[in-house]
Amino acid sequence: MSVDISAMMLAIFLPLFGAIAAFLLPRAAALIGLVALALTTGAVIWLAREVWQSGAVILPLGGWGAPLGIDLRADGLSVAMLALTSAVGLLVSVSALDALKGAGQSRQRQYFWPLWLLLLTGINGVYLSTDIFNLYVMIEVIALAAVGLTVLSGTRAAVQAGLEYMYASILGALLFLMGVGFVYLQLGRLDFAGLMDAEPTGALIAAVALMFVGLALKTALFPLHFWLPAAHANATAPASALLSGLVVKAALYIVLRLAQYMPFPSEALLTLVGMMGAGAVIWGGIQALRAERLKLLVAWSTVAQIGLIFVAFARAGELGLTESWKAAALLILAHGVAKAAMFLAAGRIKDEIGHDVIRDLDRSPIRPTLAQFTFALAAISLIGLPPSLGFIGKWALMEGAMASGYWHWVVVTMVGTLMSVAYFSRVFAGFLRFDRVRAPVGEHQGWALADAAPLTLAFAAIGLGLMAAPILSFLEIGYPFGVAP
Amino acid sequence: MTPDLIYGLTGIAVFGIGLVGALCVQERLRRVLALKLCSVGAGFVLVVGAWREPPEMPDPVPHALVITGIVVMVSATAVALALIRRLQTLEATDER
Amino acid sequence: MLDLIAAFFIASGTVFFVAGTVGLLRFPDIFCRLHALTKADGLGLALIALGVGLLAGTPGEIFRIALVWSALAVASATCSHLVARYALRSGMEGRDD
Amino acid sequence: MTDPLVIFDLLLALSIVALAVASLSVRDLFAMIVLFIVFGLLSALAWVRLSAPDVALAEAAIGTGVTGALLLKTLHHLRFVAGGQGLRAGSGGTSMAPAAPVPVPVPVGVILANAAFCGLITLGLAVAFLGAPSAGPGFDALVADAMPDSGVAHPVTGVLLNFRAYDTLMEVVVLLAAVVAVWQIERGLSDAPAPVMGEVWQGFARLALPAIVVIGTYLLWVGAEAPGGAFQGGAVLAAVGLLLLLTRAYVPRPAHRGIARGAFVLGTAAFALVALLVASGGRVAFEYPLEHAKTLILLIEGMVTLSIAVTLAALFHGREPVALPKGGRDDT
Repeated sequence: MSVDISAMMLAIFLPLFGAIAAFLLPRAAALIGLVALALTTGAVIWLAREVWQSGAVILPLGGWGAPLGIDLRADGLSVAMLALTSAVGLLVSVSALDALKGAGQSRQRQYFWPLWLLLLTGINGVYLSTDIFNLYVMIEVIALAAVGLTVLSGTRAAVQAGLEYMYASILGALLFLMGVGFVYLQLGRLDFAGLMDAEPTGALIAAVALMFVGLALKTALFPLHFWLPAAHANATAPASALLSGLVVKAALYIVLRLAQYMPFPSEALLTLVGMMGAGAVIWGGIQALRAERLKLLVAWSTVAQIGLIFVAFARAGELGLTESWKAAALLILAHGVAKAAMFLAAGRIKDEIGHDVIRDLDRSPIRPTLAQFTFALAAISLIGLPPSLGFIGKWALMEGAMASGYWHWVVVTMVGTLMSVAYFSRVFAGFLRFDRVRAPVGEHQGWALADAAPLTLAFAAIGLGLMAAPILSFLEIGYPFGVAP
Repeated sequence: MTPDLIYGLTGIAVFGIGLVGALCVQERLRRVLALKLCSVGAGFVLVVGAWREPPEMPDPVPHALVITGIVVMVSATAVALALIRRLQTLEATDER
Repeated sequence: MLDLIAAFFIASGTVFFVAGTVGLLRFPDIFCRLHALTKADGLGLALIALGVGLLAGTPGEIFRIALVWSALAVASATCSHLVARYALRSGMEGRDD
Repeated sequence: MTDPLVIFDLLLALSIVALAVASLSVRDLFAMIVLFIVFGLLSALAWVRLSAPDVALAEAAIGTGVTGALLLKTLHHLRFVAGGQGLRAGSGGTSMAPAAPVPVPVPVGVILANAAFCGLITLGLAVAFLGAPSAGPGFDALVADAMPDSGVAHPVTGVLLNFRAYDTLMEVVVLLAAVVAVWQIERGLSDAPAPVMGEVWQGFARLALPAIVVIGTYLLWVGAEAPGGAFQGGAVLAAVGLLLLLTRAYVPRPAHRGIARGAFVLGTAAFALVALLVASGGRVAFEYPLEHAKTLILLIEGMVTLSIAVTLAALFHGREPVALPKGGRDDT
C-alpha cells in the first residue's frame, strides 16, 4: 500500500509533525525544527515546480470538493508567499540557533521551536486555503503561536505587549468570524468560488466590512496599529523577525485574496482604505523618527510599510486593477524579506553593543560592522532604492497610480519614501560617526556566523529586484489576480 | 416574529455589547469576557442561519462551525488568562 | 388524564421555583437566600422531573430524567454547602449584600 | 393569536441581552463571572430552541463550563497575588478587591464615543441581518446527499469528522498551540493555595468522578448517531481533571510532564496520521475508505477526546509543573 502524498499536504503537515516532535522531545527541539524547516522548504520547491509546469493545483480534501468539503489550491501567488515563508523561516531559524544559545535561555530554546513550527503550519495553511471559515481557524492558529513567541522572553514589557496583541488578535478574528456568518447568511456557502460574482447585497457588504476591519486589526493598519510596535519591539530578535516578516503578511494575503473574490466595494470605500494607508505611512514615519530604541524604530517602520501596501490596495480602483495588485504582492514579498533581515540585524546589534538606544549607538566603541551593513542593505530595500525588490514594488505602484491619474497616492508614496530615508538615516548616522567614542576605537567586531542569515536575507532583498520579471510572471500563474487577460 | 429573527437580533446585540466592552473596558479579566460575548454573538448568527422552519432539519454545517468556534475561543481565552496571571505576578514581584 | 397530572406536577414545580427566586431576591442575607433556593430547587425540580417523566414515552427517557434529577440534587446540595461554608468562614453572617 | 413559544423566545432573548449587559457592568468580578455563566447557559438554551443541540452541548460544557472555570481560577490567582501585596502594604489585609492596578481612567467622552461607534456598527449589522434572506441557501441538500458516504449517521459529526475534517484537525491544533503557549507563559508548581473545601466536597467528588467518566464516554460514543461527540465528551471528561486538581487528589509533578505532553499531542498526531495515511489508491488526504470510515472516525474521535480532556484540564491548571529554585526569579 503506497501513500499518495501531495506537496500541499506536506507543506502543512511537515511543520505540524515537526511541532509535535519538537514539543515531545524538548532536548532535540532545535535539530527537529531545522530538519522540519528544511523538509518543508523541499515540499514548497516541489510544489513550485508542479505549479510552474501545470498551472494552479487543486486538492479537494476528503474527496468531497467545495462547497461541501474544503479545497486546497496553490497558484502563483500562494506559492510565492509559501516560498517567502520557508526561505525567510529557514534563515531566521538558523539565526535563532545563535540568538537563543545563551545558558539562561534553555526555556526559550525549548518553546521557540514548537511554537514557531505551529506558526508555520498556520501560515502555510492560510496560503493554501480556499475556504473563509478555514481561514478563520488558521488565523487563530497563527495568533496563538504568535502570542507565544511574543512573550518568549518573559519580561514584563513583553508580557504586557503580548496581552495587548492577544486582545487585538482575538477581536480581529471574531470580527472575521462574524463576517463569515454574514457570508453564510447571504450565500449559504463559504468557499472562494462561491463568493465570486455574488451580488453586493447589504449582508455581503457588512461581511466585507467586518472581515476587512478584522484583518486590518491583525495587520495593524492605522489607526488599529496600537498593539504592533510594543509587541514587535519587545519580542526576542528571531521572534520579531518572524512576527514582522511573516505573521503580518498572512493577514495581508487574506485581504489580497478576498479582494479578488468578494464583491467590489465602492470607490469611496477604497479611498477610505487608501486614507488609512496614507495615515499609517505618515504616522508610522513620524513615530519612527521619534523612536528612541532601534527595535522600536524598526517596528514603527513596519506600520508605515503596511500602510504603503494598503495604499497599493486602494489604488486598485476600477483602473489598472491587475497592475496594482501585483504591486501590492511585490511589496509584501519585499517587505517580508527585508524586514526579517532588519530585525535580525537589529537583534545582532543589540546583542553586541548591549543596548539599542539609537542616540548612543555612536558612543559605543564596539561596532558590529557586518550587522550594521546588513541593516543598511535591508534599509535600502525598504526605502525602495534600485535595484531592490522594494524599488520594483514602489515603481509598479507609482506607475499604475500615474497611469490611472491617482496623483495623490503618488504623493503619499513619495512622502513615505522620504520619511523612511529620514528615519533610517538616524540609525546610519550612529553607525558611521566615530567622533563621539570615548574609548579607543578598534573593537570592531568583524565576522560572526550569526550574521550569515540576516546578510543572506538582506542580499536577497536587494538581489530579488533583478529577478522581478520572472517573479511577476510566476505570480500570474493560475490567474490569482482575477480573470485571464 | 419567528425565532430566527428574534435570536438573530439577540446575537447581533450581544456582539455589539461585547464590542463596546472590548474597546472601552479597562479591567483585563472583563475584557476577556467581553471578547467571549462577541464570540457568542457570532455563534448566534451562524446558528440562526442554519435554522429552518420546524419540519425541516437545520443545516448541520454551521453547527459544526460554531462548535469549532467555541473550542477555538476557549483556547484563546486560556492563553489570554495565562498572560493576565503572569503579568499580575510580574507586577507584584516588581513592586516588592 | 396523564397529561393533566403531568401538567399539575410541572405547574406546582414552577410555583416552587418562583417562590425560590423571590426568596433569592428578597431575603436579607446569604443564608436565608440559600435556604429559599435549596428548598425550591430540590422540590421544584423533583416535581418538574416527575411531570416530565410522566409525559416521556420510553423507559430510556424516564431513566435519563431520573439521572438528571439525581445528579442535580447531589450537585446542588454540595454547592449550597460550599457556598454556606465559604460564607461562614469569611464571616459574612447576616450581612446584606 | 401569537404562538406561546414566541413569548418564551422574547423573554429568553431579553434575558440573554440583559445578562450580557449586566456581566459587563457589574462591579464585582466574581459576580461578573457568575452572571456570565448564567448568560452562557441561557444561550445554550436558546440554541436548543433553534434545534442545535450539539452546539448547545458544546457551549454549555466548553464555552460556559470550562471558560467559567478558567475565569474563576484566574480570579482566585489575582486575588491571591493582590492579597499578598495588600498584606505587605498593611492596607486592610485580605482585601477582596480585584488586583488589577486600575490604569488612568478613560475619559467619559471617549467611552461614549466608542459606545456610539459600536452602536452604529451594531445597528448596521442589524439592518444587514434583516436584509439577508431568512432560511436562505445552505448546505442542506449537499449534506443530505453525502451522508450515506460519510460513515456516521449524525450530520454534525459527519461535517466535523469527515466533510470538514481539515477544519477540525486545525481546531485541535489550536488547542495544542494554546497549551504550548500556556506552558511557555507560566511555570512553577503552584502559588495560590487551593481553596479548602471540606469533606462534603470530597464525598461529592468521589461520587461524581465515575459518573462523569461514564457521561463523557457516552457522549463520545453517541456522537456517531445523535448529538454529542468528541468535543462535548472531551469537555465533560475534562471535568474529571478539574475535580482531581481541585480536590488535590492529583497534583501535577515535574515528572509527569512527559506523559502530559504525549497526551496533548495524541489527538493531533493520530488525526493527522490517519488523514495522511488514507491517501492511497486514488484517494486524497482525509478521504476515508467507506468500509472503514466509521472505525476510523471513532478512532480519531477517541484519541481527540482524550487529548481534549487532558488539554482542557491542563489549561485550567495553567502552568507547566516545573520545580523552581526557591526565591530565584524564574525568567527566561
